[in-house]
Amino acid sequence: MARRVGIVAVAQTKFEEKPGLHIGELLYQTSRDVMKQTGLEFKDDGTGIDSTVASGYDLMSGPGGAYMFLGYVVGAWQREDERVIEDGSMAVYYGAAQILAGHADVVLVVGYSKETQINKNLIECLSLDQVYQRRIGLDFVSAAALQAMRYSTKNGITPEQLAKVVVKARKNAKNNPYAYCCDTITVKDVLKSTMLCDPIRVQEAKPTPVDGACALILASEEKAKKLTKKPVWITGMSSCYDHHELGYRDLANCDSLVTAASKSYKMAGITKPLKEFDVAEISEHYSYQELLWSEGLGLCGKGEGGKLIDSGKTEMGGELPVNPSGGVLSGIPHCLAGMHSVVECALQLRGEAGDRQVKGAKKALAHGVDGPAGQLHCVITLEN
Amino acid sequence: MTGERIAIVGVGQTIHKSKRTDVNTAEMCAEAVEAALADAQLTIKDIDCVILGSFEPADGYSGPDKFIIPEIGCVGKAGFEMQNVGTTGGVVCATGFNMAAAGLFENVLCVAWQKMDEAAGAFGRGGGGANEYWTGQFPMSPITNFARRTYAYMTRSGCTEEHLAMVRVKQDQCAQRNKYAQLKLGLTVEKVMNDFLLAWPIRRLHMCPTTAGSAAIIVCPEKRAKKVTKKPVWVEDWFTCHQGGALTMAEDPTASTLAYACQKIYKRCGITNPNKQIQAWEVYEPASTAELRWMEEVGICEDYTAWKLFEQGKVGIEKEVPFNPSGGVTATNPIGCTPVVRVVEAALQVRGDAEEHQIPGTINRALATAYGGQGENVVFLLKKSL
Amino acid sequence: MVLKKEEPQDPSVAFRYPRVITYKHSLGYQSKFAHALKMGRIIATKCPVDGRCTVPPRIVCPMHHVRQTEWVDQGQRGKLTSAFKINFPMFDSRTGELKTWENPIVSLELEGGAKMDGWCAETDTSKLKPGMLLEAVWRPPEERKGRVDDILYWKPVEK
Amino acid sequence: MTHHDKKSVADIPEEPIVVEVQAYSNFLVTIGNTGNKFLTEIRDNKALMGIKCPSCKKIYIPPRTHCPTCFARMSEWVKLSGKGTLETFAVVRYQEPYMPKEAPYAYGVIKLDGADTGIVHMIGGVDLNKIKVGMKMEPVFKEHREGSILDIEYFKPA
Repeated sequence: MARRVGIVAVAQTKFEEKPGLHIGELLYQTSRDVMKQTGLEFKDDGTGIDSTVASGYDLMSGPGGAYMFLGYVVGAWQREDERVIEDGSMAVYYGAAQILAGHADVVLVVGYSKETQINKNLIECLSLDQVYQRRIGLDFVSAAALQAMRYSTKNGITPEQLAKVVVKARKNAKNNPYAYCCDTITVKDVLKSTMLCDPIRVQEAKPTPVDGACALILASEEKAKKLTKKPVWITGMSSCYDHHELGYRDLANCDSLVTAASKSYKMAGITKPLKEFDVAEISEHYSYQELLWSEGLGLCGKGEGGKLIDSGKTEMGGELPVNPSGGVLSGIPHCLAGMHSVVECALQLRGEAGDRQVKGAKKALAHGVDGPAGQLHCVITLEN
Repeated sequence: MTGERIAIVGVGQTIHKSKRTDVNTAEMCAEAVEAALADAQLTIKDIDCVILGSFEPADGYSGPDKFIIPEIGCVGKAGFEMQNVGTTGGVVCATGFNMAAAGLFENVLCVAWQKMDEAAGAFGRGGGGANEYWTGQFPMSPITNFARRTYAYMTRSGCTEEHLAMVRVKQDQCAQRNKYAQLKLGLTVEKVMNDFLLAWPIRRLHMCPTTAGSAAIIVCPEKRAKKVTKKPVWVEDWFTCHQGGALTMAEDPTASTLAYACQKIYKRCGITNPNKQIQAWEVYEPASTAELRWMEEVGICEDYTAWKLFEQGKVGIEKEVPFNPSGGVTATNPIGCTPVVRVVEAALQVRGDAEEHQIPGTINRALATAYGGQGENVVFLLKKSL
Repeated sequence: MVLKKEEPQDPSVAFRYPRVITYKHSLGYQSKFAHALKMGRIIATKCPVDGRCTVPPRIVCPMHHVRQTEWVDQGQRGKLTSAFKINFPMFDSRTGELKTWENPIVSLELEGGAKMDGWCAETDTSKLKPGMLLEAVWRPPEERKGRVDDILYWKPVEK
Repeated sequence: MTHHDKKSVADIPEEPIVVEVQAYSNFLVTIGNTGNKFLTEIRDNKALMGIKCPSCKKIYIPPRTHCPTCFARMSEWVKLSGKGTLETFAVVRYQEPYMPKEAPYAYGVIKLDGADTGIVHMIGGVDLNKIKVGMKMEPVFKEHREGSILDIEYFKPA
């Protein structure tokens, strides 16, 4: 990228069921947090925050236009206030693009989700085309199960390898005070848990419902240097769409992730991702996804996701720790996962990740995904 | 601006109709994309980023971009979906402009749509835009909103029902010359004044219709734009002005954020005399009566005097104030797509390609807006030359 | 708008997709407002900067972006600012049915200063003049649900 | 304005409330000419039709008007046997209101002979534990068909 965009502040709530909190309170808490860190407020003379980008599905919060009635909560009254209807990583992507475009110097990115309010599966099902896939009752869980089956049968991925992903996630989550699920669990426990949708077991799917919010402040290079001593730079970013119809794709591949990754690696000058990155946060809503997305992200060869988890390279202390935060499998709400990845990577690169810190992390990889069986991926590379 | 200068190199829209049973939503979008590509003389292979959006409550989807992407040939391309209720189309354009100006892409495609024939009568409790728990319990709809605004406007300005009818007749006269417009009714002041009264002073003809339609634009950074077309329409500036409030905070019940947004953007672009410096206006008026207040807010005339311009017959395509030459939103309203239609029409005026409804003379600068909620606005300024 | 219910002739050209989404809204800080409605009272949040009161309550003041923690009683009466009748069927938020409304919609400025809308008991709009006082008519306590429509109507105050 | 005694608000409870609200809607889903042809063929002739891209020659099912990669308009219909191979499957063991039948039941992606894509549908006529990737499959049509993808009851092992 010709110019750089810096992350100058990040915040997140504890991820848990919060039936006593209004969405506005979630948003206010996190946005206030990042504004306090930087001392910034919304201003219209170019000395404060110029714009805000939010993420989240409308139908998650109300029958329509929910965020429209919440923009003022973060302070964006009569200001640039736009919303990406995708995973949170896309909001970071767009916020950074606003700065590169020179349209804004400082952008507040917020994401919120209250899964306790709705049936997540129903809202996800409403993303599917009405005539074919939704009519037969498919949703994101069954779509993921179809992909898991195809991926594991084609590449000989064993149930034990998939269970290891869950074990690793929960183990890492113990070090993360914000995580929802951090119980000690063994491969055996995972394999014994109830079947949700063959081949995905309950423990292999993201826990739900979980509530929470994330916020970041992005700034142009010049301003970022003034605002913080520890800016985290976005060095590459891209998103990519795949086919909608599951039958149009080979579900054992994730072509759109390969494209998104290669584009952002090219921007960032990354050629050997496994070696060059020090930490990665991958949105794995189901256990198989960490392995498949790792392949797509070029952390291992095609079909070698199983070997990757067996090798221990992605454990804490390994060559490239994947999801030190515990990832989505430890409970990150819908539409927030990608933004959470960026927040966690930023904390790692600032050396502020507490017990889950990867020592000396310099380059990080954040990933977000949306759509049935990973139709839309977003890859963001970061550096300190 | 430190980013790239950008231009619209291609525009396309469907012929707007109240019903489209021959196509589904995605296929309807494909028509607009085909038109925009043909206009820019590009192929889908040239497009490297796509931004989509619609008014989701009227779409039956949560994230309709997913199923539309393959139909418009954008598998393997970067992009995402935007949504901001009524101003969605405006935000889609703003996002496309940002993505192109960021220097990340060569050709950015912005697509918005609405297939209102699928949604008519679809809303039950909770309503279309009434979302927050409380607002759903207040008796509110766009009709009641504009009834209240217009009532307040009339008491403050001295304008009569006849003037409101004149506005609607002017819009219809413009729409009759626009081959893409939906409603072409051959209205007279008398006809409008005798129309079914929804909520005084709003009659059925005053409100925007429900439309099935789609529109698309293609945006390129400067270098690329000059290569693609001989008639680039330069995007001078844009501003999204959302206020996130169901019940407006303004003291003046007729006001929206348009005046504030325009002041801000005029200052940035050195516009001191909008009447002289802007030659074409495409302003989103959800009810014909709103056009009066919006004309004042964009700076065409003093507050509460716009109706006099209609009385004096000064508003029209060939007249002193060429306001909404396309016929505006009361003629065509595919909600989430409507702001994109405004930008498309403004770009056509700048290029001189608006055919039947082209404003005579050179259009150096055009203003397009999006409106949503209870006073949210997005304002765009387009230019003929850099 | 008058809504026509047209069913498709051929089901393969189009079909109806009925959708019901159940929301469990956490009212959070707004719960106090709901409790007040159940008690037959209207309360509003107040901006510490300019003292403006808002109904329904807001967590922060949009204009000044400060947390609003103070609640102010709004009384039972309000000054009419506008009134109009709707002559088209609108959804009844209480039942989800399309319904024609006899009662006009009124906008009010409450005694406590907050603005709000409601239905008016007086059906003749010519008798409704800006500035006149209206009083809230509540549902019986046992029927109240902590919703704005616990206020059945606003009726003109007899002088 | 009359005199208004500002009553104390201290006696109003604050404990958080969760309210349940239902949002109803009833959308009219338009299928369009292409989808209509596909569905009426299923209804009237129990035939599965693919559509061929004039540019990349790929045959898509379910059909669409534009090729997802070339964006070429497609109009050449190709009649398929309906037989295919099971590429992957999943057994649903949870129940949601939008599901067409009671769980457990299975979904599968069936790669249809003569087409370049697969179709997602339900799997039936076989013990859920005996479904295997790579099985040959064929559609089972409903007796009473009304022009919907559900006119195919399920795909069963051939």
